[in-house]
Amino acid sequence: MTPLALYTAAGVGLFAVGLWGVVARGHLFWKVLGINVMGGGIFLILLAAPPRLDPAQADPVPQAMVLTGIVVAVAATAVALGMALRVAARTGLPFLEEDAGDPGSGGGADERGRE
Amino acid sequence: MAAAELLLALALGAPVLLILGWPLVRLRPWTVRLAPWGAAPALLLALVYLADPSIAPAVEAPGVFLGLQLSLDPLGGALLLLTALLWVAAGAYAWWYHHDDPARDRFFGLFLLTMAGNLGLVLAGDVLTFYLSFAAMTFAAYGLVVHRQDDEALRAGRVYIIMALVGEVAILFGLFALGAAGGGLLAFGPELAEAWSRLAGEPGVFPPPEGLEGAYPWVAGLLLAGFAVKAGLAPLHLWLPLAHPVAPTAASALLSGVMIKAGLLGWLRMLPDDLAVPTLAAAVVAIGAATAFYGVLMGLAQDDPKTVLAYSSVSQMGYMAVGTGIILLAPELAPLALTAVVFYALHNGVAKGALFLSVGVGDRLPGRSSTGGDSRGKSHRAEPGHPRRHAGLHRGWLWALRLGIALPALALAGAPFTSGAFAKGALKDALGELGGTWYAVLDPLLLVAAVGTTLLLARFMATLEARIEQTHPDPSTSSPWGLALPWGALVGVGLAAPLWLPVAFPPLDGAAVPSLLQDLTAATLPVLAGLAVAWAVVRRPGLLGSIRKIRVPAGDLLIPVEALVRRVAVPGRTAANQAAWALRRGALRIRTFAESRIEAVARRDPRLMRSPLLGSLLLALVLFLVFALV
Amino acid sequence: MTPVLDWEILPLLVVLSSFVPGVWIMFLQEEQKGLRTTLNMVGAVAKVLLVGLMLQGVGAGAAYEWRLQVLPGLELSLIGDALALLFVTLSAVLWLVTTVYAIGYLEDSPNRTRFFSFFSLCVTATTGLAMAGDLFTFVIFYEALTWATYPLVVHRGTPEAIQAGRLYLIYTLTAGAALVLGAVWFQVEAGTVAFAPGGVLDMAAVEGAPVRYFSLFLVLLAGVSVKAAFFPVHGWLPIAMVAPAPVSALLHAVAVVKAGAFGVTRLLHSLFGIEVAWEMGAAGMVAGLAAFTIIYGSIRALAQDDLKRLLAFSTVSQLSYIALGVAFLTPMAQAGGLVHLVHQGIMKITLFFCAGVLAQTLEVKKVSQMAGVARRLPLTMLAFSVAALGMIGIPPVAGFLSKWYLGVGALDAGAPWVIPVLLASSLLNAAYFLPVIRTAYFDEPDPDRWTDRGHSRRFEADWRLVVPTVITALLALLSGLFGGIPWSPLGWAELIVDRRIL
Amino acid sequence: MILDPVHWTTLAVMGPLLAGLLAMEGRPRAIRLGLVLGMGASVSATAGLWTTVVREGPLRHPLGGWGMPLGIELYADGLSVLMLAMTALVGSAVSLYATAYFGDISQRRVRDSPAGRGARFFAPLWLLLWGSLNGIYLSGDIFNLYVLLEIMGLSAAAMVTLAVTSKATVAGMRYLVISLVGSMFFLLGVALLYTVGGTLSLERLAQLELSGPLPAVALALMTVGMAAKTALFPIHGWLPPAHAAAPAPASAILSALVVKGSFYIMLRLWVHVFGGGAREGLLVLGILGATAVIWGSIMALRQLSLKRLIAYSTVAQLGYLFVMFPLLFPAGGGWSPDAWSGGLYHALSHAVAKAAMFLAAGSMTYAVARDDIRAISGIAHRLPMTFLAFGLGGLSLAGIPPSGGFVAKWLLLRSAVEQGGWGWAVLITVGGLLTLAYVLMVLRYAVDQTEEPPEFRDVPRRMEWAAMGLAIAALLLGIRATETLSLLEAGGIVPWR
Repeated sequence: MTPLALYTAAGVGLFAVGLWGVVARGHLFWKVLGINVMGGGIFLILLAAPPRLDPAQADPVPQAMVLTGIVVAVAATAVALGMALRVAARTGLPFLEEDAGDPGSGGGADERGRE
Repeated sequence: MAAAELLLALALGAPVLLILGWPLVRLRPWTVRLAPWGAAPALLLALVYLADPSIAPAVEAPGVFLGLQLSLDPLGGALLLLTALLWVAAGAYAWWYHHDDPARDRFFGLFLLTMAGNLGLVLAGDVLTFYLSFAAMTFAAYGLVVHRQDDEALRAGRVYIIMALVGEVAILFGLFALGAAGGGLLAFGPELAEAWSRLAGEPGVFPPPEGLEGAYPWVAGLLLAGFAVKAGLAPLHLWLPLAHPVAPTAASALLSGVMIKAGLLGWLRMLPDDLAVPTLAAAVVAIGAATAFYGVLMGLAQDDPKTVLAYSSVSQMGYMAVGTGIILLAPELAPLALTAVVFYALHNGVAKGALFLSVGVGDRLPGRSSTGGDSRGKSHRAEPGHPRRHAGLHRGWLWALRLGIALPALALAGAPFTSGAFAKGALKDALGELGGTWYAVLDPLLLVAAVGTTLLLARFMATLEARIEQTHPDPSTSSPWGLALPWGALVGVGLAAPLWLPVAFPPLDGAAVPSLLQDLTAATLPVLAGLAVAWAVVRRPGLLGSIRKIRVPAGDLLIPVEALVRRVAVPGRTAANQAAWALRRGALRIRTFAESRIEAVARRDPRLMRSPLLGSLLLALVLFLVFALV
Repeated sequence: MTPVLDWEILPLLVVLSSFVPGVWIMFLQEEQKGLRTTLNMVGAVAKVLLVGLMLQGVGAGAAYEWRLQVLPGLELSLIGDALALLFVTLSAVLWLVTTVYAIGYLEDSPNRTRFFSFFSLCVTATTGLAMAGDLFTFVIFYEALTWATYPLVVHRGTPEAIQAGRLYLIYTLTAGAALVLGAVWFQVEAGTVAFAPGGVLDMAAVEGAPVRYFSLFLVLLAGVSVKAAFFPVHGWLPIAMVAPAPVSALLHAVAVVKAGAFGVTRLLHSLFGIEVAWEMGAAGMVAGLAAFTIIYGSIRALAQDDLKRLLAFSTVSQLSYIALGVAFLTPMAQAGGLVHLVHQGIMKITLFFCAGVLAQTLEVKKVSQMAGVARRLPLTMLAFSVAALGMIGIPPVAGFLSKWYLGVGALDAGAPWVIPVLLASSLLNAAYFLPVIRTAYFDEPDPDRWTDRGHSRRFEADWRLVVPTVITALLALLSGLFGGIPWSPLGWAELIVDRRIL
Repeated sequence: MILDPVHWTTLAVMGPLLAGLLAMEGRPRAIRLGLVLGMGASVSATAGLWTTVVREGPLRHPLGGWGMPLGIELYADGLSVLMLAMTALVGSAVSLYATAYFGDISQRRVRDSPAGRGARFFAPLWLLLWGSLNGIYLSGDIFNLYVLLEIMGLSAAAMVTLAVTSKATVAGMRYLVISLVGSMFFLLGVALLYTVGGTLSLERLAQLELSGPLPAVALALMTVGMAAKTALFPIHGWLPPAHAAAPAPASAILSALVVKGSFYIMLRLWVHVFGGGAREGLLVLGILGATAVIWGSIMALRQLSLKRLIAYSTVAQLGYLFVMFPLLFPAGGGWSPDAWSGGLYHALSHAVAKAAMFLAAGSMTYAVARDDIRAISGIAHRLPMTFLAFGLGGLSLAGIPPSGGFVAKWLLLRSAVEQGGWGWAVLITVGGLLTLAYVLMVLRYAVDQTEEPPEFRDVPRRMEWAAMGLAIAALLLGIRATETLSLLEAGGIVPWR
């Protein structure tokens, strides 16, 4: 198993775990965390990218990408956490599902029936 | 433009121009005042033409309508004379008759329109002008028929207009076919004849136009039937006995005197000289004869004098149909038969007009100058022929009326030395020339019908007497000179008819003018026989038993027809309504169902927002795409 | 004779002559009555004058054409040829009289600014559509017409009006969608959407794929037939009767339904070509459909008591005469169909004007209330009678000429089955129009059923209502009476057929 | 050197970003200046690029002089310029509108109110978003796209929450989560592509003509990520609440522009990089788009909230953009220029019309202080111009002639008919009718005069005119399309593969 395959498999695994965290868990913190885990998985794949010019030298592009990605991820996490706090403050609960929870509430579907 | 042409244009133009003033409030009084004289130029034209038929005026106005053509030929000239004469007489009559009528303005407006149509169709030089005028006359006359505006008049009007429409439609069908065969507009004469021959086609030489193969008998038949409605040929006469009695007297006179002759003119103008369908021609003769008979029978069973007269018209038109049929059946007899028919038309028109006008005179007979005897008169009213009858009426007027009725009545009956004998003789000649079975069957039949005619006119006099009796508890005080003069003039013209008839329609080549003295007995006998029967009925009531009490409602066959229509129309409409509702309900049900389905699905939309579902959707989509892409 | 003006921009000016006032009025205040009326009248008169110039020019042999490219291969093009002018003249003249009528009719009612604005836009769309030089332009104005008329249909704002407007939109918009689809398809098949005399399709191509071309025809026909009120899709027309009388008049005589009928003409003649259309059976189908609609509309009209509904069903029937005529190959039938475009217009607008006078002056809306109204409104009922008799086809009113040309032309074309249809329709027309005339003239007046709103000194009603009515009635009479002269509608229709620009 | 046309690209990206920084300062004057500068930069850069691209064809700008593989390259072709122009046009109108919508924040009362928050933060966020959008359109490599996508996503989500309701907060949060997940999918795709192709340049990737399972997986991941951001059915659920809850100018931006950003990336990938991919993949997109057209319209018909209705309409209209995919590459091979022009023209006219509608809807809800169709009854008489703007926008959306939507529909239809794609043709037609249905539903309430709205606030003229201007633009797009469409052809239609 080449390192690339290994890293890729691990990265995809992490990505999947992260995705699971985002979609399966209602708590917003989990969601934010999940997104970060997804990002981590991707960075793992990038790190193992094959050298392009000189087989002995790592390709600098993926490294740069990972670095940039981390910066972006931090920023996104900050924004997301800030907004999650605001959600908690406004609705009293750090969840999204309550809004969209039961079918027939929250959506426009039943507005006619309700009003 | 020569003077004759100018006069020709004016003959039709006068009523038309007068009509134009009618809608304008300022001009209307003038229009109405001049309306009775609208036909005067036409009368003048007729006289001028008769004085010198060689002028043969013709006017063409290509821009007007689809190309208006007016012209005069001997046939037209003769009928123009009758038409103009009757319109002038009836106009003058109507002026007095409707003097105090609140709807007078409307009457004269329609009067003018009808007049324009009637004159137009006589003067028409082409098919469409004829049709235009014919239609104008037909529809304007509706207004005259329903003038009284009561239920009876409206019913009569309804029957009139429905039948007239059916007739128009039949005529129009024929015209379409002729137009298509002849390439558009057709002038009477050679152009029309050519259209007919193209329609007939000629085996091996040239086929009829595409789509019109075999249309010839239909076209001829529909034209015949269409004009037969106007002419009142049984069984298409249904409107006639209804419309004539309810129309104002002057209008009845015109309807019976000239307008129904438009049907006759239509036959003569439109149909080909040699109808290639002998059965049809034979049918015309047969139906004509039957109508002559039928009209008499039905007329005898009437109580209203105008209805009696109307049936008499039906019967008389039967004679003219026989003449027309002879022309169609045997083209070589055309000169003779045409003379007979035209004579018949002219004589009948004048006489019938005079008779109708007499009814109005009877309605307005003045009272006696000395009063008294009122109560006595009333007590004896029930007895027919009682000397005290009509007490309270001016005796002189009464007898003048009786005389004025007797003269045209005798003419109609065909008494010797009258125009009737003249016309009948001509017809008999034509029939004789035709010979064969036709002559053998028809001659005696018509003889019997002539007896009937006399009887019918006797019946008319009797019913008129009764009417005068009924409508005059309080006779008017003024003398009806305004009515009597035009009426008298017509009676006079009718009396003189034997003199002017040959001038009005110089017999065509090969036709001998029948002598007045020809066949004196044949003319006298039916009249005498009829009078005898009439006398018997009046004097010996038991003789005919209950037959003389038989009454047929005016319009005879119309009654079952109306019942039938009612029986079909009502359920038909109900069924159609029900079907429409069922369809609507079905559509609604489908719509409700579809809406509820969509609603049920759409309610699930917010679920797509829920995270677990969203996650699986994302993954499924990726897998799907990968699958699709690889 | 040379054209007085041969500006290429003339067709555009004709369109703008109502567009500019329309848009301008939209921004006026309700109380700016004087300016509004002035704009209306100036626009209407200018349009008539411009059209007159074009008529003269086309009569002298000129052709007007204005183009603006929208896309490569698609352009807005306005052409002023004889056929376009037949329709444009009709709309320009009738717009003028209807404007006068509408000013009188809507006296003191609310929302007049909106009304007159869309009124002008409606005519703009109609003239644009009439002069459209290709299907693309036609589609644009066809749809614009829908939107310009909708506010007029719902003008009253009552729930009934809104419902009617809804139905109107459902019908016309669906049809519009079909028309767009068909137009695109046509472009793909034929490579062009330009109208051309004799059509743009190649007979051989059509014969190669008859089913495809027939489907194409059906889609396009579906697009135009809704406005032409052919049988299964006529339902909107009687319901749209809730609109004020001038709107109904315009809708029925000039704008919407005529757009449909004109569309059928263009479809058969300028796109497919009538020979091709016959060959593929499309023209025969149109003729059959039209014939059925003629009878159907008349039968439905029989049962109506509401005067405007009666007139609406009558329109359904009469309109199909146009399609019937132009579907045939013979010049006479085509001239008959084309001229009915004008004849039906002037007769039907008269009838609607009369209905409006009755409603406005006496609040009479039903036939059963009309007993004796002729005594109160003699001129109006005279006009009504003239127009109604014309509808029945009684000479010398214009309607007869159409019928005569149609009948003879159809026989020429070897289609005798048309004759019974024409005649039955005449009978049915008589069956529903004559009772109206009878009751107006010969029944005893029942003033309890009227609410007389008084009248002006000189006329039986507001002169702005009576004068247009009389004018259109006269037009109907005169164009029949003088059908033989070259400048009559019939003469012009024959010119179109003779010049082979159909 | 500094006058080199390539610097228009720099200006387009950096101008709004810097202006955003300026606006962040918070004082009214800074906000106004920022907006003016950002607008000016975008508009002038767009104009400059337009003329350049038309004259000289596609433009490349290696930033700092370093080209691929390591450097960042900006790239402008007809498509980019069209998107820039769309953004500039809509953005300018919305900016104008926003200055009135959020009130004059120099007034103390306004500044302290919750709405004042919106007034302070709208301009910086919007300028940031504008810069990132312009960047996306000009970006020449996929990683850059990711970064700009993130900027776009973050600022867009934040804009939703400018409305202080809990609904808006929750909707914004959900939007953010979806957006981030979408970005992650995209980034995973980028990583995979790089491992396979060893380059980030769109152009270079295209030249590699990648095939095989791994690029397919990468494309699928990127597509799904972008589809989530573009709210393609069935991942559209987040859009209606977010767009409906946002303040009106933000809704206009989100619906008209933001979704187009991710759509643009998808288009580039499918058309330019993968040259159509596989027919089946295109069909999947097309079918999802078709479903979106129907579904979104039906949902729009069921809404009682005005803005929610418009938001669902966005879902439906975006469907057309996906229907474009299978049409672009006809079954028999080849390329359909009609679908290309039509689809992009639809994107353009949708942006203009939808923005007009949202702005008009904003004015209406502003006037009656409620977002309810029934509450706007009779508004046509109070705000005739706004009503007209809404109507014209709606009709353009539905493809009623003469409007931009009509031209777009005509071209799309022509493409469908040419290929014998009758299903697509019928869908486009029916979709137009459904659009009319919900637009008319609103108009009907607006003209209803049976009940007067209880409270009514005067609407600043600037708001009315901004909406009207866009509506008129939507109309004009239909009268003259030649120039815009010829722009798309500048330098060849499919330049790379």
